Amino acid sequence: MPELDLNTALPVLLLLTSLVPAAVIFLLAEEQERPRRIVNMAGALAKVALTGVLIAGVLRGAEYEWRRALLPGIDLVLRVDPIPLLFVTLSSLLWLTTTMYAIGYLEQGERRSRFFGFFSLCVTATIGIALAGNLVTFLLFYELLTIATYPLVVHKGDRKALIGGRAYLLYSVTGGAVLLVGIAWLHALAGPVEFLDYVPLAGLVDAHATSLTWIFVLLVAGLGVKTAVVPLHGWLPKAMVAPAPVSSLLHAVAVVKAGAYGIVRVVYDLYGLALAQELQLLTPLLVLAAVTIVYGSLRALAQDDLKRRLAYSTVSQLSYIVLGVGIASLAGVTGGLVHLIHQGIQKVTLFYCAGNLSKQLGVTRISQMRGVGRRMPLTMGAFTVAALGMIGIPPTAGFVTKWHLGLGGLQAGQGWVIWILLLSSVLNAAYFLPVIGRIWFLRPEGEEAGAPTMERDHERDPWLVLPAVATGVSVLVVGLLAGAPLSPLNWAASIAGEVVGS
Amino acid sequence: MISALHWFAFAFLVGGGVALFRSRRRRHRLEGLAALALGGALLTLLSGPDRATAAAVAVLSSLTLAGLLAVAAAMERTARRESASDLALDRDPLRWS
Amino acid sequence: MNLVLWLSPILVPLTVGAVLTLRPGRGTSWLLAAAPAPALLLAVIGPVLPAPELPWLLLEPRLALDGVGRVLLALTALVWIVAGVYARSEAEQRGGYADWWLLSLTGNIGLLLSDDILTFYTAFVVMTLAAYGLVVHTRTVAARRAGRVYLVLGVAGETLLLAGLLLAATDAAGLRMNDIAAAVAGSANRDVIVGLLLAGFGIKAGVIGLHIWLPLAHPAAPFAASAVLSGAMIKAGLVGWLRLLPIGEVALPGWSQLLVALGLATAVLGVAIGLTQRSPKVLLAYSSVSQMGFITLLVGVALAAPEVAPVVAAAAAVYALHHGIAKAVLFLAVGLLPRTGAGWRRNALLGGVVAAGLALAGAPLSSGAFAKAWMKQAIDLALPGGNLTRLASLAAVGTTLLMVRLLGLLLRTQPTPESSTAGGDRSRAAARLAPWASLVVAMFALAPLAAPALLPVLAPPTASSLLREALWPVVVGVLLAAGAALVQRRIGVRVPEVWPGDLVVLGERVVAGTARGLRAAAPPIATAFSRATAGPQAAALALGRTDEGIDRLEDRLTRWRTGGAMVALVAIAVTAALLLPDLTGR
Amino acid sequence: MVVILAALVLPLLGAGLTAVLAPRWRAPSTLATLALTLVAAIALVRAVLHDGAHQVRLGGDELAIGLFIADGLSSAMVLLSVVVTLHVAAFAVLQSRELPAPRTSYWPLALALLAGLHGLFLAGDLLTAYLMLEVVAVAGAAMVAWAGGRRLLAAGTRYYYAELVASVTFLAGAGLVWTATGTTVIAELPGRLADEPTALVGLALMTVGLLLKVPVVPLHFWLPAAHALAPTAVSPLLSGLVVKSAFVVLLRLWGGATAEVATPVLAQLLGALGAVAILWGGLLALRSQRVKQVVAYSTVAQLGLLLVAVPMVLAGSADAWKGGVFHAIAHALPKAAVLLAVALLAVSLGGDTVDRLEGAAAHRPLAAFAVGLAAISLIGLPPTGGFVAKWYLVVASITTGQWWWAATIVLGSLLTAAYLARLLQRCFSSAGRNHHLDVPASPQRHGIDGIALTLATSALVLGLYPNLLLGLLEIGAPLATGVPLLTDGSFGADAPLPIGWSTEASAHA
Repeated sequence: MPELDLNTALPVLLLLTSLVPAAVIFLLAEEQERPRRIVNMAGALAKVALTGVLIAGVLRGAEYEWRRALLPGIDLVLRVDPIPLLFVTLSSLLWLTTTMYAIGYLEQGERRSRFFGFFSLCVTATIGIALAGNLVTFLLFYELLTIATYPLVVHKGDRKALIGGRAYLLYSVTGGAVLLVGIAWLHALAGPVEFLDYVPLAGLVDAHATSLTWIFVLLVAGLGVKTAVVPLHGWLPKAMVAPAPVSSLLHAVAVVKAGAYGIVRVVYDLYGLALAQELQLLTPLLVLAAVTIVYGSLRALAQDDLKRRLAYSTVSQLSYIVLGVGIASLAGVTGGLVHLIHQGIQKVTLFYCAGNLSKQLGVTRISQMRGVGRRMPLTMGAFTVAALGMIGIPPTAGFVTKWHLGLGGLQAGQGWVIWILLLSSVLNAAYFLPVIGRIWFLRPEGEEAGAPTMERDHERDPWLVLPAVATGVSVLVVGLLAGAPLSPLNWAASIAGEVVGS
Repeated sequence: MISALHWFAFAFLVGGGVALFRSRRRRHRLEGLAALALGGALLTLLSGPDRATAAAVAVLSSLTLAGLLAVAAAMERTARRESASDLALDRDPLRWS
Repeated sequence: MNLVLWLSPILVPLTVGAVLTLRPGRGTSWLLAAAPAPALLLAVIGPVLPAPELPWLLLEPRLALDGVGRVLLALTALVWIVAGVYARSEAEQRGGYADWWLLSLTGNIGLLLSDDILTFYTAFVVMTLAAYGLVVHTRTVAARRAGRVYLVLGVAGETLLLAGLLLAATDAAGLRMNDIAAAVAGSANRDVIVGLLLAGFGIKAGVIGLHIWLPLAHPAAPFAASAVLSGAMIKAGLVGWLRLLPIGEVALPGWSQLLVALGLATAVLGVAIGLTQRSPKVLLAYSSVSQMGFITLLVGVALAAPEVAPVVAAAAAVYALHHGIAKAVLFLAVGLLPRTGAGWRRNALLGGVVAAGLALAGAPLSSGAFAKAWMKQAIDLALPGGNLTRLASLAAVGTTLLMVRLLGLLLRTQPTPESSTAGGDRSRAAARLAPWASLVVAMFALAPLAAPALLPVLAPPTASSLLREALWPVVVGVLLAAGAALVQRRIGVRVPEVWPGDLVVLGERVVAGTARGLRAAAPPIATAFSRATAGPQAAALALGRTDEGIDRLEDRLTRWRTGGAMVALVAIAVTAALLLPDLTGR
Repeated sequence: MVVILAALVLPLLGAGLTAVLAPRWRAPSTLATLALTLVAAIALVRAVLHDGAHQVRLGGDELAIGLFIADGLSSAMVLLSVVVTLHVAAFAVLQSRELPAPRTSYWPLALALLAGLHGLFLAGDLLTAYLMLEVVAVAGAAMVAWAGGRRLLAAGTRYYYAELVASVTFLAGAGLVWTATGTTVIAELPGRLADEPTALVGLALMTVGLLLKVPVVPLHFWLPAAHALAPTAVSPLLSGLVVKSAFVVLLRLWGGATAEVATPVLAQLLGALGAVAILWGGLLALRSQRVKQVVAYSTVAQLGLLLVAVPMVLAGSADAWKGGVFHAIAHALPKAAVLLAVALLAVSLGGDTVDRLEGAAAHRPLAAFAVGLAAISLIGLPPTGGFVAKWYLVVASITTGQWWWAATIVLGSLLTAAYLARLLQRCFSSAGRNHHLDVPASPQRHGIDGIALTLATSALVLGLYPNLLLGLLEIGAPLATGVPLLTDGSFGADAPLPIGWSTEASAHA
């Protein structure tokens, strides 16, 4: 084994900060609540710390890569490129808040050792996906993610959870299989290909243009399942039966992000923007994203169950990232990349609040949300900020994305994109504003006008309220301080510069 | 190369197979099995091996044939001893109602 | 120091908002009125210190204040301060009200100060959305309906605006206002952008057709909120037009004619529908619509003659100033009247109403006269034809009629008996009149004195324009009103009341229809769509659950006899596969 | 050379000894034999790794019987079968606490079966292969038939007769080939088969015999009953190992030089039969109500996947050969694990129907976890061995231009996921019928579950470190290095095989 200097050790260490807790937690008995909580939090904090070290290192120009032979000719590679770093930072931060939230949420739940074991495995897979240096490693962790999230989706074990779980498993396995065929075909054609090394593919373009296109179609279809692109989104609303921490994990941090991130990596780091344009792959991607955006919003309009509405809104919002990928201009790429983070923090906030609502007040349907603003002001405040972010109201993070995607679309000559964006934000307004109106401006049933405001007893547990408020505030701060040097926007802009430049 | 004997052995083979699959009675099945095995052995012997190999094959095949038939007979007899009727092989035992 | 000067107008209201949410109640609600003070201070001293650079915030916001900006900032600050005093009762009644009030204030001030489109757009949207909280404060059914209409149009306006800004920003060098205006002038899809900006700000300014939310929102909102809404907020439309439309850069004859026509139509129709109203607040709402018609007209004129644009813009600003204050006075008076008992306080209020009415009608020596004089001056400079000014003064006659009708309606309201206003309340009632009175004084003083100081480009109005030209529309209006009153008493014809918001009713029906259609259509589309893309899971299930066919087939397949037949079949198939090519010659 | 003999003789001797011993001593003597055989198998693998493929002729030069070749494929399969049999035997010893102890005849028959398997993997000529096929047939059928009950007897008899028909067809084919080509050594066949109709007929008959033993779908009538009804300690051997032996011989037959005789029609026919097996097996697994029946049909489907590799091997793809063999190995471990774990779950949940599995994870987490882990490998999700096999098969299907096999494999893994999800879903469910069983406060930790778990994790280890096995399979693989398939005909006793098999030992990296 090569001596473990920091440059090779760090990526593996990053993985271990969630793999080790997973193993330990599996062995912990159910009633050992305190040790489990410590292990969980230690893992999460260690990961955030390591990410910090990673960022500092990358800024200093250090290279981090770990490589091990998997199959003859194919290596298991973990490498920290610019885009992976962006995604790792998002995952580690959101995992910290989601772990806190899960601990609070599953206070007296049963089978928690099993839950947190798979929970940590799930994040290991996400970090693996982020750092994967080539497609085979990516696929390995992509499928590990499916395996790790299935028990989380069916955690409750009731009938609905199982049906949701089965739908999720079948969609994901098919997606994985299609992705496998795509990767195998690429391997058969171009031999082992690593991200960010465009030479092998560029060489093939004249002889194998059609097969490269079909490989792209297979890759995007495989990844599209997890990105919940329209024809393949069926599982997402069904997977809403999972408990709130899982839905937030599923929707904002890990699963859907893996899909969208995969597409970003395939287009930018595997094919390269120039090749993708040459093969005219981007316009169909744009159309696909546009259709998903509008369809997701339309279906969200008709849902009364809060989490199903959020699920459909995720379907729509994720395609903003795909839209950004489809737009080949600087602003478009920036918009797509930065939305990877913005959608994460916004959607995770919404799910924390939805979880708090269902746990503290037993409210799961929008029709029941009359006047909850007074009873849970902090949580509902965060919910409102995040919802405004989804609509893209300045000064939230969502607006920054909408602005850049619109600008990018126009710069790339795809003018019709801004009408899709605007139609989507109107639709978002149509299904989020009434909810906000219901929260703040309607009186709860049974409370006649002018009664003294209900006492705020419903927000005692800091483990639940703190994550929601933290991410809610971050939506506002990221939007307001978008100009700051280390803000997600500038980070994405610098990456976009390289991508569009190459 | 392919002499009349070959065809004769082949006929034995096919006949034995048909008997084994078609008949309901234990005796017919065993006879079919014997014919089948005999046909196979004959075909091997007819392949004109040198004398030493021929002898070895003859000894070995007669031994195996005897062994196989004995086991088959034992199985059929156990079934008969248990319920005085031949084994009904037709329906898949998994689907016996 | 410049940070304090420039940022305090925005940050102070926000901090007050925070304070009021943490400790609401009587003790702190006076802060509501104090919040706009820094803005007023900045308007008065002007941009003495350079605007601060804030690279970290949002996307490098820039702040600036030109002459027009200062006038409108002064107007906004003044109106918000006075209205703030009267908003204390609502703030104490419901916790959230103060937050919405202060957020709208921040937005209003922010959009006046901002010099780049992103900050402007942020402030514009924050103001629009926060104002919803004011409109639906009373939580009655009417208020919620008004709120819904207001929000739908607000979101629509904001979306159109964003589209326009995006289209302009792509060709613009930077995000500053003048870069954008220059870009719009030169851009390929100029007409689309101008159309979007006109519509986007038109909703806020209440151009006819897009005005339907105004007559609904004003009666629903508490009177202090209506004062602010009419006095300050709808002026945002003017600011947007002046800053973003290529007024100084290029002449757009087509758009100019359209805007002038729309302006006039709004002015006339506003008055016409206003006359039929029975509730004073709805009448005032329609009066605002009609007055904003004049401002739209001025912007149209500015589009026609770029070289004279600064003068026309200044005239529009002064007109906005005059209308803002007068309308605030009227709304507050209408609000205070039912609360004050008989006696000198009631007469003072009625006196103020008469004064404001005269000002709006443009009576000589009033702020209205000055504003209309400068307006006529600007119109003559831009479009010498002269008939436009005559039409404008005709509309002034309409306004006088409207004011007389208002006075009639107010006289009929019975004073509330003394007893109902409890002792303690009476002392506070007295305190209430003072700020209103100061606003009346400002109405007289501000337009004639402050405007020329802040906007040197305006030439002092000629004496005749102040006296003779200003007098005849008032006299004619009064005579007409008297005649109409006589006729109405003799014949007793009752003019039918046009439901407030006129077009809104059919608008609502259309929107409700589409919403119902969409919701009804959604499930079948969804089921059809999901059935078509049932995806592997359903297929697997369907396969799994076809009827017993599969089991029967398997049952037959695993029979002993079929087994034998299958062996033979496969034997033949494999042999044939192997030998066939041989037989037919490889 | 000694090592090959050891691998063959030890289990045979053990079987004989155990048969003679009193019932009490049979289990320990079996375990001892298995331990010794394991050592021999490891030595065999090291020998092959060290100095490449080598062979031994029991019957000297003139006899056409008794040629045993130890190359990568055979040594790997030998090691696999010893490992699996050892685990199953250990399970059989421990099972008496919860399940009825296996019959006393089980132990010698298991060792005999192992001996037959070793002989079959190592067989270099057709007649030896036939003999070994018979030994496996007799041992396997006996274990099923005499396990008790008329239903099992019928299943055993059908299994026995089917195996006999297959073996005799194979023998007839061998005879014909022998007549036409004058040799029975598989390695010498290439080059002599061209334009020899009798040889081709012989080859066809042998193939049919093997297809019946694999089995392929229309000929699978004997498998479900035999595997589903067989006792707990027997079915893993049948589903894991016996079915693979026929496939290995098929690969030996068609994988090597005879490929040039194979017609495209035959290749596609075999592939099509495999594809039908995948679909049909998957479908029936979806519909079966009893868990062991689901697993039996799952075997049928997974074997279909093996057959899908044949047309690609015939098209000369080394990846297909590696993928096929890897799948054979990577399927045996999890399949055995599932069968053992399911038996344990059936005991603690009181019934072996699929619905009975409700809430299995709560009652017996280790066994449920083993089922889960094994399912992952059977579906072929990374990081398990199943994935590596699927990877090679898909790459092969693309490089050989027969992309439709890739589609079949994708469909196959989807169907596998579907019917295994049925089981997993119930394991994780908390509702369901089993509430009458009080969920133990802290579920008891059964030692015996560990056996199933180690088998399942070994599939995972195979996925993480596949290079070891792939390196081993390279040695002696006919298509490994794409060496031209022609042979130079000369070979001597003990001489390292110069024939088309890879000549130099690819030193293990």
